[in-house]
Amino acid sequence: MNLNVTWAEAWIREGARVIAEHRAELNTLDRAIGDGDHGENMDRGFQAVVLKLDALPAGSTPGDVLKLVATTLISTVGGASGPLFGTAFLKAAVAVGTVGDLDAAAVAALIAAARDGIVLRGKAVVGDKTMIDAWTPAVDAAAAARNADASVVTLLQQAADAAAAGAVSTEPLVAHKGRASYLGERAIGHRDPGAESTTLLLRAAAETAARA
Amino acid sequence: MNLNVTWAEAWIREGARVIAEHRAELNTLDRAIGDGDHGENMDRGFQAVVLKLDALPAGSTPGDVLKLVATTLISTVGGASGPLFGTAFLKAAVAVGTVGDLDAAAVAALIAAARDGIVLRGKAVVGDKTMIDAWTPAVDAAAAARNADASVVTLLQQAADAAAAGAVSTEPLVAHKGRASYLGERAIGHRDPGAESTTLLLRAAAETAARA
Amino acid sequence: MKKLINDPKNVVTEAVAGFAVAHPDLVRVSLDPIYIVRADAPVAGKVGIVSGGGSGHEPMHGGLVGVGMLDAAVPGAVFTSPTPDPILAATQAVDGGAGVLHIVKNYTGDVLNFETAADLALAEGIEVASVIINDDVAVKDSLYTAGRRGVAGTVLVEKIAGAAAERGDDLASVAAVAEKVNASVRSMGVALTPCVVPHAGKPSFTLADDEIEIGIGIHGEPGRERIKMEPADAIVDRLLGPILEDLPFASGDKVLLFVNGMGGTPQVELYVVFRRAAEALAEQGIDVTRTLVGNFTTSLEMQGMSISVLKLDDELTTLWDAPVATAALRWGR
Amino acid sequence: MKKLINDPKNVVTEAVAGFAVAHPDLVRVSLDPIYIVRADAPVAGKVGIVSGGGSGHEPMHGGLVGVGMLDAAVPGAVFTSPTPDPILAATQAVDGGAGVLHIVKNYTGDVLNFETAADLALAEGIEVASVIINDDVAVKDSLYTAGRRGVAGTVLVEKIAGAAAERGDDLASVAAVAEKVNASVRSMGVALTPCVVPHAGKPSFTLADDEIEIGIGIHGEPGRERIKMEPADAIVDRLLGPILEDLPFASGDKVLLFVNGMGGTPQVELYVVFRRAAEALAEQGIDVTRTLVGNFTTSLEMQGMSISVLKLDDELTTLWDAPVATAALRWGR
Ligand SMILES: Nc1ncnc2c1ncn2[C@@H]1O[C@H](COP(=O)(O)OP(=O)(O)O)[C@@H](O)[C@H]1O
Ligand SMILES: Nc1ncnc2c1ncn2[C@@H]1O[C@H](COP(=O)(O)OP(=O)(O)O)[C@@H](O)[C@H]1O
Ligand SMILES: [Mg+2]
Ligand SMILES: [Mg+2]
Ligand SMILES: [Mg+2]
Ligand SMILES: [Mg+2]
Repeated sequence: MNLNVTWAEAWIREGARVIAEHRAELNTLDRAIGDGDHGENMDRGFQAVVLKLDALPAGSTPGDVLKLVATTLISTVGGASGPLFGTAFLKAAVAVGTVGDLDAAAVAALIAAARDGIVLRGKAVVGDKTMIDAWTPAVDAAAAARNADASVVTLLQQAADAAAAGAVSTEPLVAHKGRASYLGERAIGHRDPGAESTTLLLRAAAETAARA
Repeated sequence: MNLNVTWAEAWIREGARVIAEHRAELNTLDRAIGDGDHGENMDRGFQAVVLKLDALPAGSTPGDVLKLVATTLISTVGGASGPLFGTAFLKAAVAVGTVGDLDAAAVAALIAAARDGIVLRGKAVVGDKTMIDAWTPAVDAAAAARNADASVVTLLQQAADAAAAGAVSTEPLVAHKGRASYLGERAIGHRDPGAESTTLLLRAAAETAARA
Repeated sequence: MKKLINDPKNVVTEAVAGFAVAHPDLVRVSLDPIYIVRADAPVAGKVGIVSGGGSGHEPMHGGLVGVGMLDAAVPGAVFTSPTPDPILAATQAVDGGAGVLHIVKNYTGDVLNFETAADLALAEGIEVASVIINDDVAVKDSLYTAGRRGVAGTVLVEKIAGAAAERGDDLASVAAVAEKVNASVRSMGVALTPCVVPHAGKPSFTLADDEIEIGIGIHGEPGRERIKMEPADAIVDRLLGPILEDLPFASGDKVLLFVNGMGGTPQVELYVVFRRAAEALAEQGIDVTRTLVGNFTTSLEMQGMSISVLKLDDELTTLWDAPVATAALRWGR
Repeated sequence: MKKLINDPKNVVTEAVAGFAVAHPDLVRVSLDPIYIVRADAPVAGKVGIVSGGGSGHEPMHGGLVGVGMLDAAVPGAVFTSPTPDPILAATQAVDGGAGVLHIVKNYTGDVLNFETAADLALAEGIEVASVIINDDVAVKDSLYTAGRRGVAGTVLVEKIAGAAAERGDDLASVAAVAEKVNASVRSMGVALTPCVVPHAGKPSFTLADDEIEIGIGIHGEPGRERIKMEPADAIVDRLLGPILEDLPFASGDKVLLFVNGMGGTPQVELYVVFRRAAEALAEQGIDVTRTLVGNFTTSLEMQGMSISVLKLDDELTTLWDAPVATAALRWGR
């Protein structure tokens, strides 16, 4: 089974729903080691995305959906996460190109391109206590699933699981990027909000793929 | 028995002590229907008075003590109570003149002059929920005691008792003067701080007279 | 209570000392007796203008001393009117031979202490006129109160009277224009939180998490009415009602609209308030031709604001626009 | 949480709309995309200066738009950097043909969004230079952090760069003087209380009644160290230590001393702080030749303050003294 534009749209709508559902929780995570607005920022962006999706032209490709997500996040989120997630979706859109059906290889490439976009802008490495700590394990898990000829659904599930573990792995860390880096040792014990929202989005991708 | 400068000095020192002791209480009364500084104001003034008393020249009269209290209160208290108590002591000083020994008539005149000084400046009448509600009953009680040929000690005790009752009588009133007047009905149920400090001062006069 | 202070007894003195080092181009200060005068005081031939009152309302009045506004400010202890001595000393320090105007907010303590100081100044041969400011419509002016309080409208009186003095008006004229501003301005305030007087160490009143106090004074006195929290626009309308009725203001009037912060309210909120206030005036055909927004007449860290509306004519507008150079209000030089 | 707002989602828009009616002589605003520009923008032949960042720091930056300072300010949501679109629109609105300088506080979000906007502006043929402000010595600048934050020193950069642009310096020179100010200023802050972001409705952190947070940021981020409350003088000395060491400042230096309120601290306290800070510098032989005191870079209603010290030379002093006419900072016109 491949994933088409219907999935892409479903993914993003489901992502918007779970971000809204976890808005307060993301704010709380960000309040502990940042400025308390991560849920607010992401929710503002994804609500705007949903409105735009309602007007998605017929015949759009998964890449069109990703591009729309990218430009909307860039122009509505602000903060650090806006340009970072925006660039992620922009690079992901470029990676999938204009194909209508995404196979496991394409989805693995999508996730890798997204991660690379974030690194390009934010220069974080694994262990810096950022969203990269969720994205990079997800990229690796997707690559492994792809090599093991897993289905696209399995691939996404394993990526989401890896992201979730990656988000948890940020808890004992001192931060080296973003606002949490100002806190030094006091950041220890708190989960990175961007890693958590990354997990929510990848989980939404997997669940909508399973239903596709 | 008459009251001399030793009593006058003892009275004011005892007055300063009880004002200091009740500072927080007077602030609390004033916080309810004013701006919370009455204890602070009175204490600042009387502490300054005590310092000045330490340098009182030999041969001073009760009138000199009262004048010193007046000028010190005027120049250190501020607020409404500074000019009001200051004028009270100034007029009291004028009333007792330069005599060295105050008999009951002189003490009754002292209290009446003090009250008249306050009215001159503040234009309050009984029932306005001000210090006048303590002073005027004290003046009346002193006059009655004087007419009954009471001793100066008894006269002061009755004046102090009347002031205390007068202070209590302010509780159910709406205020027509001072900050409490801004509160309308909301002032009901609270005792006027200036009436309370008046009572403290007259009680100190009576107690030091009893010990003189 | 946490405050950036040392000994509470020294707050005012230390703040005034700090003010002197911060603004040597604008003011000089005396610490004993305590007052602030403009750097070039006394200005020969100019009417001197002195105001003052309890501290805790900064920048009023010290931050309003300078060319085109006050010649001197006399700060009392926090929320306590100053005694006559420093008022007299300040009056002497700014007397340039043309007399001195006392601008006094209508509180028993302020009125009595300035009265005594004026008597003493007169006795020393200084001509003194006094104007009592009572712009607060939250307090009913009747035989049964100490009369309306003076609140943020005082700042407008001081600016306009200061400009009149600066252009060389004589004492009677400066006093008359001050009276005119007082007669043409109405104010009312609201508190969201109380303030904490340093020596008291606890709030002057308490408000529940969903309560606000309408018609608040500037000394942490309770207001006239306690209501449930409302959206900003509703609160603005609630304050503007009594203000506009009182003068009354009418369609076609030109006004200065002044939104004053009580100290602890973020500026974004003051502008949210200003937006609605200007809109509400426009709805009534009242023309906002001059504006002022900011923390001018504060109550320490109190959250809240007051709205003042001043009816303008050409004279008042010209005087408002005249140059002023103080720590808190400055333009034209 | 009680705030003078309507719908939390509309706070910034309503405040900017209010700002426009309050200061029509100084600024014009656009509400969609949202930005504030000086009334006469674009000024032909003059370098345009754009700053911005999350809202909640007012008067920075909107209150600093005007002749001699910023050409435009771009407010994001509260404590959230603006997106590239309004930054681009503001950049276009102030481009007078001599290029535009972006003054950006060093936060990942601000840097990334301004970066994108600069790329877009460049693509439209507007020359853009960027200066990143990082004056906060509370954060160690190392490979292991996002680097120092930009805090109140930003105001000084904006004033001085604004004066350079106003006198006609070209883009490279204006950028260079901005860099020079950034390189010469050091800041550090303290919070006594947290602030409440409108949409959050609860404090960004909690502090016990006897605790203060040293090295606080301006977004309600916790600081580096939590200590017991101390007298103001001790707190001042605690902040000045790292500031003076860092540049380092030395005996004989001429400096501008800036005591900035975080929003909710009464002015008396800021001057108590200023007094000690000036005294402490004098003790080290450092000469305070220019001063600034007030709420400029705030964190909503947070109580606390920051101290900034800027090393001056003749050029910086002249540019500091040059006329400026904004809502929050004004002299000389
Ligand atoms: N340099 C970076 N690289 C990758 N991710 C980053 C970087 N800086 C911050 N982040 C992510 O951004 C998240 C914070 O986003 P958000 O709260 O929306 O923005 P802001 O920090 O501007 O308030 C962090 O939790 C972290 O995951
Ligand atoms: N017009 C007046 N006549 C008599 N007493 C007055 C008058 N106004 C105020 N007072 C008295 O002054 C007291 C308040 O004094 P204080 O708190 O020291 O001054 P302030 O009101 O200026 O803060 C009141 O409790 C009242 O007794
Ligand atoms: Mg954040
Ligand atoms: Mg009082
Ligand atoms: Mg008082
Ligand atoms: Mg943010």
